[in-house]
Amino acid sequence: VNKPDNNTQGGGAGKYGYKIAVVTHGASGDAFWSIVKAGAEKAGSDLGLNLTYASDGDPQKQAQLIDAAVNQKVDGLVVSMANPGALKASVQKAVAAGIPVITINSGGSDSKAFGALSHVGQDESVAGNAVGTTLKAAGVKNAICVIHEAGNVGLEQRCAAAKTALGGTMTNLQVDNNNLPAAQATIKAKLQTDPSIDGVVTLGGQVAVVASNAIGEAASTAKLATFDLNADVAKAVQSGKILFAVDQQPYLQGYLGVQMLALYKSNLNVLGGGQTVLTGPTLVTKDNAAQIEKLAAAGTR
Amino acid sequence: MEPLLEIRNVAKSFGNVVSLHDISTTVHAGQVTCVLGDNGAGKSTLIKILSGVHQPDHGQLLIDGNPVTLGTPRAALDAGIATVYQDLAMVPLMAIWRNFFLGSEPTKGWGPFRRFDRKLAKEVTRQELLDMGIDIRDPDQPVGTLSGGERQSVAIARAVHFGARLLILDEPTSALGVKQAGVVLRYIVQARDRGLGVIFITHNPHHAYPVGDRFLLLNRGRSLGDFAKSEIPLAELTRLMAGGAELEQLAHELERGGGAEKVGREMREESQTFN
Amino acid sequence: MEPLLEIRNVAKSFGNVVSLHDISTTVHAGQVTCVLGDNGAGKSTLIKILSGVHQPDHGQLLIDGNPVTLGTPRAALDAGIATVYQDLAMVPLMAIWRNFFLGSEPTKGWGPFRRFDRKLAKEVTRQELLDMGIDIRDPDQPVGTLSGGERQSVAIARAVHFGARLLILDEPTSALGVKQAGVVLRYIVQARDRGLGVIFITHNPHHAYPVGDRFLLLNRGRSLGDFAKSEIPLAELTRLMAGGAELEQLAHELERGGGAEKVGREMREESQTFN
Amino acid sequence: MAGTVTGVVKTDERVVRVGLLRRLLVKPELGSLVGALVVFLFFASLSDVFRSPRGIANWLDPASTLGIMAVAIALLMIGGHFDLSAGVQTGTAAITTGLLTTYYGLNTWVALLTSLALVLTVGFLNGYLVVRTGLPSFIITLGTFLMLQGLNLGVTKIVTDTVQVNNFDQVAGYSVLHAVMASTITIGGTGFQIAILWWIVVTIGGSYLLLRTRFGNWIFAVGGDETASTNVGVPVMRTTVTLFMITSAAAWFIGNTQIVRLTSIQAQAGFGQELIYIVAAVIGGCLLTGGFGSAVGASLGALIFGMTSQGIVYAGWDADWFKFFLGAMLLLAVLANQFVRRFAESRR
Amino acid sequence: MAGTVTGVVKTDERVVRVGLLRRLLVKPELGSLVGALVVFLFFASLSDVFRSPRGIANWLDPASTLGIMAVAIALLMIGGHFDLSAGVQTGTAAITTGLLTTYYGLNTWVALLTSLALVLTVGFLNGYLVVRTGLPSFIITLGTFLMLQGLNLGVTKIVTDTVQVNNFDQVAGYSVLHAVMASTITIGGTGFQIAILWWIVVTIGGSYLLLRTRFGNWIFAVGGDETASTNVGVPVMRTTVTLFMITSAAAWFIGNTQIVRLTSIQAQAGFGQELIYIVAAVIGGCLLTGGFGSAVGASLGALIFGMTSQGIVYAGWDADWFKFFLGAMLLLAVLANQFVRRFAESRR
Ligand SMILES: Nc1ncnc2c1ncn2[C@@H]1O[C@H](COP(=O)(O)OP(=O)(O)OP(=O)(O)O)[C@@H](O)[C@H]1O
Ligand SMILES: Nc1ncnc2c1ncn2[C@@H]1O[C@H](COP(=O)(O)OP(=O)(O)OP(=O)(O)O)[C@@H](O)[C@H]1O
Ligand SMILES: [Mg+2]
Ligand SMILES: [Mg+2]
Repeated sequence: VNKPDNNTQGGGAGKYGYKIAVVTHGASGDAFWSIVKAGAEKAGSDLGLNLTYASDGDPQKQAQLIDAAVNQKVDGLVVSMANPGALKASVQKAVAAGIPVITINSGGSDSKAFGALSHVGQDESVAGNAVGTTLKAAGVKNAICVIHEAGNVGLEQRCAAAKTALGGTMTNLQVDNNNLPAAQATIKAKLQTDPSIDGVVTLGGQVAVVASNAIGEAASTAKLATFDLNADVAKAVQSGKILFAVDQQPYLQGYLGVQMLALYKSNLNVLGGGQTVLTGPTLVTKDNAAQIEKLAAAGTR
Repeated sequence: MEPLLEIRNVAKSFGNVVSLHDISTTVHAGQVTCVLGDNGAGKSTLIKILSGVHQPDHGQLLIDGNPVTLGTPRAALDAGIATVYQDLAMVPLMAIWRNFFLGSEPTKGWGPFRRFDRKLAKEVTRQELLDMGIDIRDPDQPVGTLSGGERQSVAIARAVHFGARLLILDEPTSALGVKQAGVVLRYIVQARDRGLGVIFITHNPHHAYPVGDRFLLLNRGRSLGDFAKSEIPLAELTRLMAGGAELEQLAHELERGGGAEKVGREMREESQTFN
Repeated sequence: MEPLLEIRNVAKSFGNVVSLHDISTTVHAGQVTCVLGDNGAGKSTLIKILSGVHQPDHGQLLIDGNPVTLGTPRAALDAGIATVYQDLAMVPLMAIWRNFFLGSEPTKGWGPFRRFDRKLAKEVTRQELLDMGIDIRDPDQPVGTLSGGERQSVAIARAVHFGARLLILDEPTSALGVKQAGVVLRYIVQARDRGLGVIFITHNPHHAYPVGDRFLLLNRGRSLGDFAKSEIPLAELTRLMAGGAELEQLAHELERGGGAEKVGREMREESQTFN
Repeated sequence: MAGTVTGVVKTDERVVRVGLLRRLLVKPELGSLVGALVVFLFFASLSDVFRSPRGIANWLDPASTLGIMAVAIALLMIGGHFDLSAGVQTGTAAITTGLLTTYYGLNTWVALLTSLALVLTVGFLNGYLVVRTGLPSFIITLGTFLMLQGLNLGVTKIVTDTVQVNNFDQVAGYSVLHAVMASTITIGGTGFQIAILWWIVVTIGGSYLLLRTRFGNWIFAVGGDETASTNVGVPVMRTTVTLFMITSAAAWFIGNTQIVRLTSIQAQAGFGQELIYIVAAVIGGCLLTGGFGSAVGASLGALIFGMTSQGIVYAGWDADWFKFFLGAMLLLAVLANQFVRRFAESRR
Repeated sequence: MAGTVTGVVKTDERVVRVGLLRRLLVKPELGSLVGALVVFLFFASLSDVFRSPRGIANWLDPASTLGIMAVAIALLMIGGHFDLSAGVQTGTAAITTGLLTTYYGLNTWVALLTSLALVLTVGFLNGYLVVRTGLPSFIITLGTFLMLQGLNLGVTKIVTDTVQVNNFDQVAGYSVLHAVMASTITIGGTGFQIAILWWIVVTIGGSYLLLRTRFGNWIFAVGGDETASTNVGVPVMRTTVTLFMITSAAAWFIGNTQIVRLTSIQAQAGFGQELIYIVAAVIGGCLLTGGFGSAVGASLGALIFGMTSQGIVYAGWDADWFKFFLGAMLLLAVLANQFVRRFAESRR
């Protein structure tokens, strides 16, 4: 177990050596954001950068983390903006201090206005839209959307977009991400009470697995689709328990964000000329799940 | 003369335990009423009713002849009744002077700047305790670190300071040394002479008799009688309290047992003055 | 004869408060040592050192002539020392019988099926309390709902039951009625006659003198003397404890003040037998 | 005059007769029993699936996991302490077992014993620090809670590069583990989780320990008055440390049940559950200040919680309001509980 | 023989002289003062930005918000109670103000007053229920915590269809609000948040209230021994309810500061912060059991927390281990605190 520790150390010998800070709103331990972090760190070690990653779901605290990075006079800043208004002042302070900023994942519409160079990824609603559309095509009319963290902006956006695209009924169900057996019982309870449910949308790989168990135990025929990947999801997609998974390629969001800063700092390049760089969504289905499973197990997909 | 306080047919049960049954007595201004009785007789229960801690199940309290309801200790205090509880009612972590004035803090200043007059409080506390013969080393010492008797003295000094019309003391002398006990008795007399009514609970007839004007005897929650001093001599009071015959028998028993004769004899000799 | 317990030059301070200074005395098997003194004299501190609650800062304890360290109350109990603490050491929410056997529960059964012998515990508790003249209504009653004196009786009954060699009682009679106090004295004598050493703390010379063999007098943390019974008559003991002259003066003062003459006179008359 | 000194007084005029019903009323678990009945009837009237066998099997499932932890926490709370790290310890135990087997190829049973030893050490440290420093357990276990949370995540990420441990179904002996910890028992056509059985065993065991053993007596004593307990020779340190270790052992069992059932475990498993354990114990009549409570009560508390959290789904209420209903239920339950207890005591 | 009965004994041979230093040592806040120094020196040695003016301004910012709440919670804890709903109440206050202005077009000042009235009502209910039922505040406020969490989410979603309230910078009077609650004060070229000023004011006010007023005396009394306080006539109900309402008022201030600064507020704002408030108060020397503590100590606790959470970033430690470091810091802080206190007391 030897992973290069590129957080605290300066970069690979003789490479760029820039000090880059990534500040996101993802909770530590969140599967999606751990892949973003992995991508950013890989870029850091590939390019020989001095990279720090910090995150806090509370917008005020995220803003304070950005301020701390600006104080440290980093050479570049990667920020996810789930709550653009809240970060506006801090991001603008960074820009004013001459620090190039790339926004990732969310906040694309405000990116330019705040003075960021570019935006990588897209709002959650794009992925949600993909899920809704695909489920609709599969004939789903009455679905539930399983929210595993109450009040999380990103999760709500995913459900809302999926609902719009689906057209039929979609109700939200709340479960506790940190007690998955209980989450399974809750999903099962929902399926038992309403046998007409023919679709289940989960918003994370871990919940997808228990949802597929719940569907089995409740003897329901509901089709299951999920956001985000992990090895178990890839396996379940192969075996047909999960219809498909939508992948926003979080690894790319982390990697490209950092890479673009390095390119800008060294060569004043801006990928896409400042246009939003899309990273997805891609669908993982029976066809491609087998190859992706290994990558997911390695924490890069 | 209208009695300061009259207790009429008061009764109190806790769940299935009958603590007090049909108790009546009176307390006159400038007089001391002693409540005497065995352990568990209901003495503390009675005074907790008088100080607003418990509500009686039956019966009435009258102050100056008017029926009153003492719903809270505050109400009792406002009616001029100050109590030294057997379990003392002190906050162990708080400084002595803060405990002394707790619930009746002197203030100075005005409006939003009205504040606790700490200097006055410390001074009064120190002085009142000195008057009792307790020289506290540091009024900022938490009450929890005082000895049992020192704590008792603080509680008494507080009640004496705040007792406006009626002073109630629940076994104030039991934890005290001889000297301090003497001081407490003097306080009782002084309070009486100032025209206060006093209710004094004790196990010691030698403490009760010199200062008491009335004697209420309780046994297992019931009244054994409510006597004026003129109606009952010290010997009779001692006998009633001590369960005279029983004590005789005890001394007798001790005498028979192994090496205990001498004690038995001594105890019997003492049984008249026995506390 | 080798003393059961010897205390040699023991001293103890709490922070900046010197509670005990250079105290020595002995307790022989089959004898009663009384510790007397004013409030705050350090009596409770001394017995807490003997029962393993506090460690002395200086000095030594010897049992049967061998120096011992009583690091915990358990160690003291194992050395056969049982104590009735002034603050009783009871758990208010627990039933009487559970408190009685707390820390020394009888068990039956074997291995993983070894369990608390509840029947035995309840029976013994009931019987021991009956022997003290306390007829508890329900051994399942939480100790917290007992009256002060009832609680005291439970603590004494427990110590007597478990005291193997040395029994220590810290003001056991102060909260008790006359009858119960008599019973406690009888217990002390019985324990003595069974060959136990007893340390008995009290403010009451009339309780101390009949049963005591040695008298240790403390004042403000220092020893005023350690007397055998033969060396000191009751009157002298009373005088030493009461601070004789002061009491005289008190009575005198009372006499001068307003209506307090009579009390003053009575108190002076009593001052010899005064408790 | 009172009776003679040594005479046996047969009846005591001060004691009013107490009926069986009234004696029942003062038990700490009564309030929660009533609460459980009310909650059951309430949801049963709203949804017939809720009261059907498969509905019952469904809500008994989360109740059982919670119940096992709640009994352990109840013992600890009666002993006067909290354990905020209990939830995260379930994760620590499962992650340790999972990593040791799936990533380091250790023998399954050795891995199980290792993870047990690890959480027992955590429990020991919790208890030892609490007793030695005299600091409140709330703050000590908050410290271990945060540290374990960090450890669970940090170690999982270092070893697996992801935030979860997978493939536990491929370890040797999985089928045995599954049979013991995660199989279902079919009664009348409905499958019930075996954890329900363990729950019943733990509840009975906890009650026995509390009420019938000397250790149980010490638990009440240490929680009721620590100084008094020390003074009469109760081994306070040993009792307290053992209680924390019992909690850790329960967390070990629950954590490993979870990894066996799901075949995977996430780094943040168990986080936030500690409050729910405490809630269950308190609904079940445990005093937060120690010295009072029961194992059966804690189990009933878990049952109420399980019924409520699933019942809301069966009743089809809006998920956004879930927490609101939960809070209202909790308040109602404890208020009713308290009301029954007060009533019972006044009638005693 | 002792001195005469009424004689003034000038010196007491039993009292060893106490130096000023030693007297300082017994203050509840001393341990946390030492802790704050140690934490500062530690991170200052790791990062020079941390000790630069802009670094200090940065970590004073989270410390100030936390500190204001910590002082209120410290008062409550000295009074013997918890408030688990305090964190969520900040969200409730901000969401109410935000929705009333941006969605219902209410006058900003009226909306502010309305949200104040709302959270004060919550505080009143918390206190009233705690005193009336005699249930532990932990469980009562856990109930309101859950209910408010549900309400915040449910109401926000109904009104906005999302989980946040935006555009607060477009309400009338925003600039005034911003100046009062969220502006920065430039000292020596570095901008300091105005909240730091408010924090200092609140700390001084809290200390004054506790130590110099009769209400402060009641707070200590109610937390130290409720029965004794009742018996000597302290208005226990009024004191307790007021303490809960003070906490609510602080939550109102902090919540509205947040919506003013961020111009938006999330439905889950404040959730989870309640534990941190308590941690800060405890690091600052408050006893969890009530009756002991100080406002200054709580502020120092907040300072330690703020320095630690930002210091970890300045030191460049891996975020995955953040919680681990935090837990270790907390444990070290309270252990050091306790050690100092013990030492001080033994020297007293
Ligand atoms: N809160 C209560 N709940 C239940 N029983 C109680 C309560 N308070 C008192 N009792 C019972 O009422 C009876 C009378 O108690 P009380 O304290 O009044 O006696 P007392 O005369 O003051 O005794 P002592 O001389 O020992 O102080 C006792 O048997 C006691 O157990
Ligand atoms: N834990 C402690 N911390 C600080 N001071 C203490 C402590 N315990 C006792 N003291 C002090 O030591 C002195 C002796 O106390 P102790 O309790 O031994 O007196 P005592 O002789 O038992 O008095 P009483 O007759 O009132 O019970 C007192 O002044 C008391 O304030
Ligand atoms: Mg009494
Ligand atoms: Mg003493």
